[in-house]
Amino acid sequence: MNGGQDLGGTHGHGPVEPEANEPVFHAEWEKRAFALTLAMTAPGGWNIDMGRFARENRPPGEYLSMTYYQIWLAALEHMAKEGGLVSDDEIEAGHSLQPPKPVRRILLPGDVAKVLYRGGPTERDTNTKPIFGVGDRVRAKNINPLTHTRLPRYVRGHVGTIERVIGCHVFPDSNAHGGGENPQWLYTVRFDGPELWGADSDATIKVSVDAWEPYLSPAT
Amino acid sequence: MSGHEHDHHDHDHSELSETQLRVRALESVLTEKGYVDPAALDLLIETYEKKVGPRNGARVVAKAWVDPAYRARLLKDATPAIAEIGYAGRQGEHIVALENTPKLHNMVVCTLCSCYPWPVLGLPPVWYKSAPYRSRAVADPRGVLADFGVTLPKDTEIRIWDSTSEIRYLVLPMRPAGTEGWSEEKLVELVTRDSMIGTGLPKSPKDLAK
Amino acid sequence: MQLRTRALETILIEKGYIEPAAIDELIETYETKIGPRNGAQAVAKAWVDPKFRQWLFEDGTSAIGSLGFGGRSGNHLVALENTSSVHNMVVCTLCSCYPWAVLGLPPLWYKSAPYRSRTVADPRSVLRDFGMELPKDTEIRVWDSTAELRYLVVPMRPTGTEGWSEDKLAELVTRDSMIGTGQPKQPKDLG
Amino acid sequence: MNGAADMGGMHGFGPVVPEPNEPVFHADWEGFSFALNMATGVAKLWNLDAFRFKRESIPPAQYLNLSYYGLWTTTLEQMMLEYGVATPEELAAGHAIPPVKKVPHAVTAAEVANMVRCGSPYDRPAPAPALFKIGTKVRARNMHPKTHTRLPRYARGHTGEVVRIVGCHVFPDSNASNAGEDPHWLYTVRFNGRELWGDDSDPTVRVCIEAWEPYLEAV
Repeated sequence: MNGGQDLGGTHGHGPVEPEANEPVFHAEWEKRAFALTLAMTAPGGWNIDMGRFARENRPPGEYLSMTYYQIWLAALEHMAKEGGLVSDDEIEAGHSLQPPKPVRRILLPGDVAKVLYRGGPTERDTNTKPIFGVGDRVRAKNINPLTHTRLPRYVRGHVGTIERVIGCHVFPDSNAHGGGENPQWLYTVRFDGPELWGADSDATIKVSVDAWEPYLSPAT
Repeated sequence: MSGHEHDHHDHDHSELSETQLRVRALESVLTEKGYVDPAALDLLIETYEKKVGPRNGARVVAKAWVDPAYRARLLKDATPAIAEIGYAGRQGEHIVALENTPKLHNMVVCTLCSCYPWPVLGLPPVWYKSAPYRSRAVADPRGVLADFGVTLPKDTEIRIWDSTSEIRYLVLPMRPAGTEGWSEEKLVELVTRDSMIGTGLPKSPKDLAK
Repeated sequence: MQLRTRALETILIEKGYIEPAAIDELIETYETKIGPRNGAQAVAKAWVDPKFRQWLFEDGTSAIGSLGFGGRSGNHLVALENTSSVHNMVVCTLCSCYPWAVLGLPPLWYKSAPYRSRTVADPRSVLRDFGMELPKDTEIRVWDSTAELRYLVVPMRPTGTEGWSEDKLAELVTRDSMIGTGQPKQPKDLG
Repeated sequence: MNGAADMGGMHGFGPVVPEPNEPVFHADWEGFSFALNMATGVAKLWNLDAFRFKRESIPPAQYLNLSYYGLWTTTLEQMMLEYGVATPEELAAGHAIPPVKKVPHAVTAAEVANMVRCGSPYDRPAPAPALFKIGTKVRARNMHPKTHTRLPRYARGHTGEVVRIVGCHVFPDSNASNAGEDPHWLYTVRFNGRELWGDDSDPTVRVCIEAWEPYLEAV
């Protein structure tokens, strides 16, 4: 979706302000929101792409004025409610009011290290061959789905060069919306700055994005 | 002013405490229902607050500075090379190392959210997740570098890696001059977090002396 | 915001940049004098007077000027003709450009993010927000008025109004029908 | 600039919610906000393009959370500060702080009536003949100035057709930065919806924008 999250190339947000000796978390609640989000992946049964969509799918003004972990929390609440795991009146009360829904598994303390180390690899076996090879010129398609996509708006319609064939990976555009993993070839595509930002832009810039095959067409 | 608008600054305080209450409520509900184990939550927090952080990445970089064979393995396929030192997992399943050279400077951003190589750098700082960084890094990296007090030669090529998908990037900065014969342990001290994102350079021996 | 606005007014008056009477005059003008009735008169005239209709489409500014409307945000007025195969809609994606001279000040929804973001990409869904459904094959022309032209949609004359006077026809012309987010009223709507 | 004002094609704002019997102003202060902006416009303290640039320069998070006239009032405050019409102390006090130097001539009610009647035309004599004709295929340039422009982001890089030559007009990109009126030819350009939004979009949609000559290149 062309939402508040798709920030590449937008103006007016001001300078970057690094914080000296920044702590990992800025408040106690941030830690809890972070850990809850990670721990709920198992019982919730949702995937990372659903989580990302739940975060970005809100009015841009709201997205841009919430802090990072406020967005995480809002997405977690949304997914937990959608999944029927909690209800508004329970959050209001701060206590469980209805019996829990049976879930497949929950994250146990003894599994934390193992689960984190394993991560969530997205590479999948395939018997297809990639359409593009390193050095091929490709155009990022002009797509504007209302649903989740990982193709930023600022590269759409522009021509770049394949610089890496990464492998066959879960396709977020499907996976975020219950369409299954639908694995697709994933490439790193390099764009010249002036191609993206116009003739007046800094010619020493090159920008690489990772793009799934359905995002690309051969540049003619 | 109509009801739907608000001034952040005035409300920051109450909004935060409201958020605090919401988190607590959610945690209670989820714990009472048995979906989460509070001990697992504590462990998750401890892991990212104390154990996983940019020290990990710094060790990878320092090793690559002293060990040419390791450097070659790292640049060829970073994920297993990093796993050799014991770092792997969540948000680092597919890592690519980017080599800075006198002519080429790499910088990493995620314009769509906050993708970041957790196993080597820990959780990202606030600025990495902020609208100013995410909006400007892809279009005006020199302006962003200026915010960090970094100026690169005019003809240096700047490569931005917008890590919006499965790859997580680790910048391998150039080894500072004047560090010949240094031990890996000592070199680690020079490797800053920002130098592995591309918004900074490693410390110089002079900086360490301070 | 009320206090801040009042502060600005006080300062500007105290420094002599503006006269209080001018402020009152402005508010009154746009609150009570200039509004969609102006546009409705022009549309009704175009429905009954073929010569005026032709003039309106050839040179909207002069034709509208002949009715006594013009000036601010109406210096370059273009009339857009709806037909059975083409429907016109007007938006300003960059701010809130609007033909004040014939429609007055724009409603909130015209200036809102939902309208400004979606009209150029998905006008049919916007029309649905207004309870309006067009035939699938109707061409929709969206006019993003980000510069100097201001657009007035001339809707199709409702059937069953043969022989009606201009004044009576003007009653049928709604503001939204002149922006393209609505249709004119039907004779039965007038009761 | 690619600011929050450039909303065309953005998602997530929700439905359009028309208000039945909407009043012209929703509060007294909205009317004053409106009138103050008109009157300062007549006083020629600054030009309209500079005002628009200031308004869209409000950080997106703030821009998107302000009401319409809230934006106007906020912009007016910033313009008054930038153009030396008031000091921060005066804005805080809500009064002019002596010694007040009165300007010789205030905007009067009569001038207001005249402004409403005549507007403030932006057409200018043409310095050169128009480059494009009706029917010419043109591409909107891929440009991303950090300063004011009236070329929406969604049209950039896309090809359309000139359907009207509007005339020669003050160029906002220049005027907004007080770099002179620099008049240029202005055209209406029509794009197919699918050219702008991709093959999955509604084939019956056409979008017309107005574009100054420097925004366009021949295809």
